[in-house]
Amino acid sequence: MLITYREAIRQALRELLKDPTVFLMGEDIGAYGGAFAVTKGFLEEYGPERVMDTPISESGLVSAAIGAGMAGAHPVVEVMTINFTLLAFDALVNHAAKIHGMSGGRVNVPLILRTVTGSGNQLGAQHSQNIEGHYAMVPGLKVLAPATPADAKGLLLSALYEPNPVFIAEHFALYNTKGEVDEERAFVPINKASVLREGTDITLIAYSRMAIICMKAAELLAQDGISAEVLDMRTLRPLDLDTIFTSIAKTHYAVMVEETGKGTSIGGSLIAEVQEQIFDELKGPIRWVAGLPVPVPYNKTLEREAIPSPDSIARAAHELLKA
Amino acid sequence: MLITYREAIRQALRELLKDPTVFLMGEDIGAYGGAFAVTKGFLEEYGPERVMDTPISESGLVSAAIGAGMAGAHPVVEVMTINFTLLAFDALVNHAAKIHGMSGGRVNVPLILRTVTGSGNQLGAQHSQNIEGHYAMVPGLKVLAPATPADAKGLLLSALYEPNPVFIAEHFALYNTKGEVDEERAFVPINKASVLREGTDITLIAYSRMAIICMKAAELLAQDGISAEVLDMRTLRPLDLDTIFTSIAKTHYAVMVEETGKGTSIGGSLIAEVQEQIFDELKGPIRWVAGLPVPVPYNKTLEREAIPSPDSIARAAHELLKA
Amino acid sequence: MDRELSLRAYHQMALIRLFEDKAGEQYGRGKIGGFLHLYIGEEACAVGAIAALRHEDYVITHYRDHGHALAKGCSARAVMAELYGKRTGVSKGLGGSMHLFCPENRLMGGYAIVGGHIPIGTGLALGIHKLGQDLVCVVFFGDGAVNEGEFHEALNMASVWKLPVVFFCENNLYAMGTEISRTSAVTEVYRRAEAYAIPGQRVDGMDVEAVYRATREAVARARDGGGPTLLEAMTYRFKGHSMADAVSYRTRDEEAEWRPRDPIPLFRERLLADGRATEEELTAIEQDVKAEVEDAVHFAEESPEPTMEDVLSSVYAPCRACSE
Amino acid sequence: MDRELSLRAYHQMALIRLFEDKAGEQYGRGKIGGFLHLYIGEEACAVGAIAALRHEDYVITHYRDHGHALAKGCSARAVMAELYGKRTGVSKGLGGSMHLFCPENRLMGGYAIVGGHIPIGTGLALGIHKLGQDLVCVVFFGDGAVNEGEFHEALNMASVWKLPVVFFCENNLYAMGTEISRTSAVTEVYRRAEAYAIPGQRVDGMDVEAVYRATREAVARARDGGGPTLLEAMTYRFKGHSMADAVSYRTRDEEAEWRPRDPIPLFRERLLADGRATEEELTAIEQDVKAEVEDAVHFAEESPEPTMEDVLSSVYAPCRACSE
Ligand SMILES: Cc1ncc(C[n+]2csc(CCOP(=O)(O)OP(=O)(O)O)c2C)c(N)n1
Ligand SMILES: Cc1ncc(C[n+]2csc(CCOP(=O)(O)OP(=O)(O)O)c2C)c(N)n1
Ligand SMILES: [Mg+2]
Ligand SMILES: [Mg+2]
Repeated sequence: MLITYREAIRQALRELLKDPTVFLMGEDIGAYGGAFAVTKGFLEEYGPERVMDTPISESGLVSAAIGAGMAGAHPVVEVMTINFTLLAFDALVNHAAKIHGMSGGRVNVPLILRTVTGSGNQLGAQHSQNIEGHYAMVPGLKVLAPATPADAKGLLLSALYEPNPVFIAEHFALYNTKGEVDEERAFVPINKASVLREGTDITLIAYSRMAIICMKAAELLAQDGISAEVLDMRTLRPLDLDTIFTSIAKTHYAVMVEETGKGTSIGGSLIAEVQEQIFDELKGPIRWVAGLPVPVPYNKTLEREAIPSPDSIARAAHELLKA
Repeated sequence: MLITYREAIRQALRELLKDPTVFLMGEDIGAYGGAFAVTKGFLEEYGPERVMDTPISESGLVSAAIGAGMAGAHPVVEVMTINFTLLAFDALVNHAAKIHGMSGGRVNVPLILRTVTGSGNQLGAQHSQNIEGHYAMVPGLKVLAPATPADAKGLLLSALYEPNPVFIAEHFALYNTKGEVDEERAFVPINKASVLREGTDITLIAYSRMAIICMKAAELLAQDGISAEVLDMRTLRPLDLDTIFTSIAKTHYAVMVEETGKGTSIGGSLIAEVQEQIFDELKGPIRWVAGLPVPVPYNKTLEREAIPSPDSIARAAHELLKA
Repeated sequence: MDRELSLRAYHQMALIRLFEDKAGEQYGRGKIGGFLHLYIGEEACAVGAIAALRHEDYVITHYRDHGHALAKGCSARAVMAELYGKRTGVSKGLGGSMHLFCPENRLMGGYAIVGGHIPIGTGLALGIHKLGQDLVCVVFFGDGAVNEGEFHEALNMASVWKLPVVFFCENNLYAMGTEISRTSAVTEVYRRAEAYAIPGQRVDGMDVEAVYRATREAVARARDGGGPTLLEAMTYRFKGHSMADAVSYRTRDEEAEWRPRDPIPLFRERLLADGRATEEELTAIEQDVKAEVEDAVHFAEESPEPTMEDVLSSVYAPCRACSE
Repeated sequence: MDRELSLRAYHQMALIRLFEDKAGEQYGRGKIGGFLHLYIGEEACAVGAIAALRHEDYVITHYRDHGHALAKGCSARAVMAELYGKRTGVSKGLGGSMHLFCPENRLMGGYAIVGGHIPIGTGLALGIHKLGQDLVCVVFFGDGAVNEGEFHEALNMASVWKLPVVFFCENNLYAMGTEISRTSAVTEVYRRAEAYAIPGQRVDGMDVEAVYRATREAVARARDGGGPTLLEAMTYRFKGHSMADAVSYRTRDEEAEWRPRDPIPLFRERLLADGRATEEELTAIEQDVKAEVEDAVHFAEESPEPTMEDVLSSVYAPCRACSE
């Protein structure tokens, strides 16, 4: 079945809602249908008890979901965009992530939080961030960032079976992209990277939209006779380093690609771990291609230039292989 | 003059308060004298207009300081501990850090925020974090983390001349440590790492308390005939990579040491940048010695074991040099 | 309002209305990107409130900020150029529609995090207080922002410290698609003032003079050391939340009820009725405004783009405590 | 309170008092680390409020949580062992004094971020509501927490959704060294309820029966679908904020005024006066409690430490959606 990323998420949410303890909550997910129309029509179909509009109180509503989860319900929260999760940072980092640990493992927080990441829509600095990296730093959280409709559906389905808080960053620029998705329940494990394309000369590592951009870079490289393997991390915490090690043991060269600025997502630690653990496999440094370290500008041209493109990724790969 | 880290900060604050636009604000900095007694006696001396107790409203008080700075005053905020800055995460990341950029450079936010980082006092998971790393990710902020009394004073003095928001993480375990501090105004630039100890065989890179722990590790290594150079990054954003490059060009081996878990501070990106830029200087991987990725446990023994020690650092250095 | 002020207010309301129509049009043509939150229907709020201020007084507002910027004296040129993302824009084309900054007019920004700027407004007032200035700050925000914790913290601090700030809630009954009654336990926003021991007042946000009077009183109290006020102006946005909004969550009947309350014709009629202005004068203003908006569009079209150097150099103000 | 409940309440208050004295003593000996926030003087709050609950009802609280844990039925052994950081502690020695968790007694934790747990309490009530349970949640917090945005958001949501939750403010007049009047625009915390259209009530927090009655009423309303209540119990902590606090910010006179209001002797006298208990019965309780606390210390001393494996394995609950 060829469906959009948005439709894939809608299908997963419908599956989730078969569990009577599941309910959706978030700002404007009901009457408005969701800022990105993911829950359009759900209010009419499931009613206001299963699809709850909330006040604009990010800290409060995420905390309320934490509590509801602790009480045995299964909240699926939509935070309208990832930018607003910063208001719930304490709720997520000091509470959701730590309750299991500081209760000595006695209390679970089965919370699913969906939100929307990304830049590229001329929304200005406060609305154009990829903050999933901040959450990927936090022990106690699981952080997912699907790039394809199949993963968007499969990871969300799996999240229901997670007894831990799961933070899912959907990329707004992917909602209308299409992909093949199994009609049956098609779970995707939440601890495995995926190999989007096999190759032998160099490994391109990314997640979310940049995984798709890396696929385009791989095509460019193929035109130059370079065979690139593309890894989509898809789960940012825990990081599946083994898949990376296996790939680099084959290619010996790697480029890490991120939409956001250096140091603001998983790229740095991923590179640090890889060089520490398989230094001898590396025939050159791991290249790091990332967004510019700036508040994202409104101006269209500059906003586009502030993030990696297939060209800039391919260029980095060429430089690395030539050096 | 041999004084404590606490006294060094008190001296700097007194210097700052000579500027009539400067005022201190924070929870319990007045009548209570500050949770770590840094501002003890200041209320009596400077009065409630210069030393303002605030409600327990971290988001609000940091935002208020942002506004006061925009209006031309110069607030010096104390957030009681770094754990509570998570409530002000939006204020710092979405506002303080971005206002200059998104105003096209037309509005400045000259804010100084002092707070207290660290684990090791059996305060449990919500009070034992080194979150400066989260802030060091954010373009638009400057992030300082002094390890010595001289730097604690000198960096704070310099912060007054910064037209940008400055986040200063003081380590609670250092307040009573002593060091030599120049009686005169002794500014420390806020973009330079410091070489705490020169050496030729291996570079130990750290900041804040771990820089002091690395000095102890260097002593242990010296007993085994290994000459370790110790770098104290002290400014986490911007990172002074040049000082690292110079050191590694000499030693060819490096260990990055952090109190907090991997991926939760500057270590990952620092390593990633170094291996990318001076790969050929490295005779082995950069080792990464960090705290465990866990909510910090209350139990005393386990809490201590969860962070690097002089022994574990020396051991990593030995392994690296032997490999 | 006296004659002069009235004509100025009429000019500003007409300018904002036409500016917004034009901006919507240019958005449709792809000349303007991002989100565009039009202020059509709410003009009396910004214009009435800001008319009660001195030039040096501060204003800080949310993302629906074109009206506040124009009322505070930013040129239509510089605001339009910002929407176009041009270097001549108020924020050099780096901020966009939601982030208009005119420090020379003491407009300290439009902000896109609901509620986040409210305590910053308290902070501007704190700065005024610390510097011993004779100034006031007005903070604009919507009915949806009232449920954010920042609102609560900001009002409490302002009250405890008796700061010169006026909290101005533009209650247009909806936060995106959510009616206030579905998310607020107390829908009369002005009543929230009691929880902070400050005066609260509701005012007709479609009547520019009523807004002016209420704000003038609150501003005078603030300037005299009487502390903050919470004003609630009842208004209505005639358009959707942003250009993307199909407005399916409210009835056409409700919209039709509000239409006759359009603040601009109401004020026009009043000015003619009580002889404060003649038909000719108002028509002349309308012509001027038309020219002003055309000129703004032309200016924006012709202006240069910012450069990546502009972006990189505006992350930080130049360091004065760095070595080398 | 009937006789049985009264004796139980007296037992709990006496237990908490002695437990706290002992904990303070063991802290002085270095047996207990971290922060230790004693509840001495405030016993009537936890005991009176929790007496109004069923076993299955939820309690969530702040870091000053020993009293709530004991009143909710956690054993003195497991609480003392937690303070000792032992594996037999309520949180396996990983939480410590500020983070007591007893899910089997529906004590859903003590939290050390002021205000942060208040909306979590709203959430427990949301969970109750979603699961259609006949339960209630009581959230305890201090007067200082009221100025956090979380308080505001939590009360608004609870009111809008009419959730079965009781917000219980232990107003001991100080937040660390800060008197409430210096940081709160409205110092009568119960009056904040008006801003959320819910009932608010002030009660004598030194009178365990008064607390019981007020809470019982609020709990009944909540259980009947009547929504949340804000209770404010006026109390006083006889000790410092934590063991580190020299209490230099309040007068000895003020302390002396509160001393005669100690809830335990007051309740003791009343029980004797109205014949609900005899001197012998109360002395027996006091002896029992002494033994209970001695036993708890012994248990804690003898218990094993947790291991690093305990720490590592409790970061995440076991994944049921992971491969391999
Ligand atoms: C913290 C935060 N949450 C959510 C949003 C998304 N959002 C943008 S505007 C808006 C509605 C705000 O309504 P209101 O305050 O009434 O202002 P209005 O648009 O009606 O002028 C929402 C939910 C946001 N920008 N920031
Ligand atoms: C978010 C946050 N800010 C500050 C602190 C530090 N702190 C701990 S307790 C406390 C005072 C709280 O007072 P109150 O709520 O009245 O409770 P009490 O201690 O009087 O029982 C403060 C400021 C904290 N733990 N969390
Ligand atoms: Mg509105
Ligand atoms: Mg208190």
